[in-house]
Amino acid sequence: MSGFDKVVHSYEEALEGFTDNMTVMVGGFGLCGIPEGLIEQVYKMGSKGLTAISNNAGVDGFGLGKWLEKRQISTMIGSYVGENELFEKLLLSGEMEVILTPQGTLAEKIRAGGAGIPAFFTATGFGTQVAEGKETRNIDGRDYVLEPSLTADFALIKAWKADTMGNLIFNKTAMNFNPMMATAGKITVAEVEEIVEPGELDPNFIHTPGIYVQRVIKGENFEKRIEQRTVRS
Amino acid sequence: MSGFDKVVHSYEEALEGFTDNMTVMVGGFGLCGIPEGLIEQVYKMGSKGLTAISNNAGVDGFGLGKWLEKRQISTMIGSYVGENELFEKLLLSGEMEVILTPQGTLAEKIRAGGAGIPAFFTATGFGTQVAEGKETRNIDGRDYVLEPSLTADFALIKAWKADTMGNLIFNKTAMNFNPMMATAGKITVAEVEEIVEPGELDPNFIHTPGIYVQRVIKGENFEKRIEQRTVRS
Amino acid sequence: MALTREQIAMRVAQELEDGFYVNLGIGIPTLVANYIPDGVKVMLQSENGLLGMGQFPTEETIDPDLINAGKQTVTAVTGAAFFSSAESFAMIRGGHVDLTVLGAFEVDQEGNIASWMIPGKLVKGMGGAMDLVAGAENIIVTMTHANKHGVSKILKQCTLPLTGAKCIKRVITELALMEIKDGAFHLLERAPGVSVEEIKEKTEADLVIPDHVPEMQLN
Amino acid sequence: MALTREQIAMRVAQELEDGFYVNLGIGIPTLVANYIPDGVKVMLQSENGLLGMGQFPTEETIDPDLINAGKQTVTAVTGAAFFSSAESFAMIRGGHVDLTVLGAFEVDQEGNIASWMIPGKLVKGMGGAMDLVAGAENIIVTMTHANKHGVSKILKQCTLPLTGAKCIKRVITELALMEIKDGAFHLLERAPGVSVEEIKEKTEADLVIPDHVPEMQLN
Repeated sequence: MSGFDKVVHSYEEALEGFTDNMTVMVGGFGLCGIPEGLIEQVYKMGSKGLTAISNNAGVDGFGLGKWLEKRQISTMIGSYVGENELFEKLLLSGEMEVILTPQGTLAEKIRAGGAGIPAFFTATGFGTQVAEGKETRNIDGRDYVLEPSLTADFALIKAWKADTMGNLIFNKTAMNFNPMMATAGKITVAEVEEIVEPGELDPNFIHTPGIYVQRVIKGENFEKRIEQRTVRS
Repeated sequence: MSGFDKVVHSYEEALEGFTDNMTVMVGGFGLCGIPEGLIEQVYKMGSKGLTAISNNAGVDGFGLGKWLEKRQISTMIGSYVGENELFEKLLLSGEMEVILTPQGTLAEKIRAGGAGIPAFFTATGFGTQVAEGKETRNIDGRDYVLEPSLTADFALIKAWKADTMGNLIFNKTAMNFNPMMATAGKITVAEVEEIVEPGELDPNFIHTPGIYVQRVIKGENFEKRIEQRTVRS
Repeated sequence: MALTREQIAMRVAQELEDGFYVNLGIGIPTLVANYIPDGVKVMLQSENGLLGMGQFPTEETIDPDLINAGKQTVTAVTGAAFFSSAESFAMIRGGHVDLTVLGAFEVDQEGNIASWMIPGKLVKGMGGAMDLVAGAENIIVTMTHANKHGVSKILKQCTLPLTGAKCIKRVITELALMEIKDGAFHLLERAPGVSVEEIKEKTEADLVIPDHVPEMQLN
Repeated sequence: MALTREQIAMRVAQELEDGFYVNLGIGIPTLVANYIPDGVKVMLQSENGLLGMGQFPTEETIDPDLINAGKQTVTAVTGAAFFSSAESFAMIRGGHVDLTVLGAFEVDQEGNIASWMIPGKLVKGMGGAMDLVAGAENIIVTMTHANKHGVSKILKQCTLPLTGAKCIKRVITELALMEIKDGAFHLLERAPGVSVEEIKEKTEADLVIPDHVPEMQLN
């Protein structure tokens, strides 16, 4: 199916058209389920002035932490800084604009962007800094904040398996933000562990239908670094 | 897991607490994926004054068509009347209040109800009767309508398989409205074709996590009537 | 000669591009699937929750759990996916479907469309039509140019309750292919053997007619 | 004697009911999982996309694709489900989680909670905490009653940026279990051997003290 073959064979091709000053979503929660090779490629390209939308910004020296090193991000939209020292430093110094967004609101803003919902009300963040400058409204006795949706020029996501038509499945908690981001990118690029033929994924259990995915690339070397290695004692 | 065993063994038990004048969501699209036994039980109970939320109202004499026969529904919220003559008659005569809602808006209103989103903007219906009396707003050059969410006292849904903890999977297009309704009912009852032990459904491919489901019943005799039997010539 | 239903579908099918995700409404739009050009692959979306709708089943493979938005039993092609109605309309509303083809009672020169009710006479409900017209960038309306009494359905202003406002850009009837822009219908093509005069006569709306109006090529 | 972290977790665990879906935050809340009473089964929700979080893995079963909201490697119990973050917060925001336990820097007698930043000093980000406090009907905050300089964190009014407004009803510290209602903290239980006087002294907020304040039962 010519028109539906989404597979690309190099990271260059996967990121064709990606330029400075774009808005880019990057899947993952912490270092779990991040598109490692695509992140590395943007790092190599040295693109600047990016607005990055991602729950976290990786760790120092890995994941989006690398973009921070090169000061590639001018605006970061995420929910958690955590122990990423460089992120915290850039935030506190004001060198990088940071729009901290509650995790659930972030997930919903991205889903809304992909689903053609320009804005929605949520109770999350009412009465906090998050609601400052935003419309609020009391509906049936509860207070809510109006949150606009998010979309991006590129969504860089990580899936477990893809078929060549871009149908995706994710593995366990490596799913996280990836399915919503797939829907919200003008160009969605999925880096996957395995590419199979159409029909090999059960149509009843597709997490992300191929309509949302423009390019698929098989990742070369997933490091899958673990942030908090905890084992039973 | 005592507290998580959601299985009930009779339709009476499945509908315990269901009373007149309640709001009830009923899954299905046409006659595909409807909870046949639960619908029959409400018919038998003769509950009156119901607000029914369902894409269609079955056909004459089957599915929600039976509730229409007994005039059990005082308000119907759905998207399609189609060829259901009694539905059309009750609508035109004003004997039953009908709130016709675009199918995608209906699906999203139900999802929003389950997800704690009290209202959202959508372009669907702007400039039509659907928008009358509703707040509208121009956002980034497009016109949108504000739509409030929907919830229900009971959601009666149909799934393919459940485990005893209420995790559900659906079959093909019999999924339709069922997953969203599962999230939006104060009490969600799933009528299923097969009940399996926890662990038998792959946790990576659960359509509806058990947290949304209060009761599970194995359907006795699914008729699965076909509305438009079409075959290749 | 006015086009047959099949010929309208043939002409619509020429608008399909390789790799398009397409939603086909009930009626003539459904027939479009029979005329997909060689070398063009499309995936059909059915708004009840299927991407990759296939042909009708055989008696042996009929499955009550596998229907399309017209409630007809269908099949799924290789590479298909099933999903909920919320996901399906997220696709539609979010503009992910490349082309939508649907029928109408009336369209007007502002791009308004009426297709879901005739007050006091007929209430079918809008189903997914309002979402489809609001969500798609690219919509083709297929309809008859006039009713059986010769009354035009290509209007200055719709008289029936609207399905969508200012959303239609392209209309194909048994007589003509027209584009709506700048508050008028623009006649782009005429059915083979149909005169510009006849189209003009059956069009109540403002109709912009270029010097040369080519005949449709139906192959 | 002030409670240890483990004892706070033990007391919280007494609030669990059979069949509860529970979200446990990072820190002391995580320890609650170790003290679930006999005969009580709960399912732990981890907001990154897991319902049915199990214990930590062994070295052999460790899986980088299976972590909790604290980014720790975990396992999934029988009957678990994985899902997206949007689905996860639909559960939380929609009020489907029966109980949320989380830590805080400060709480006040209006039910406000501050837990995510100390201006100029510490910015961790709110992560899912704002959603959790907005979404749960039933929230228990575990925290220390005062900082190491003895300055109370149980306040008339929070001084730090809020995580949520008017949402907290129950607080368990190393000294006391308190309920917030009608604009005041109500002392319900004290840690074994801790005097009402000490609690009063370390509480800046208005504190309603009944005639009899029972000691916590930690078994």
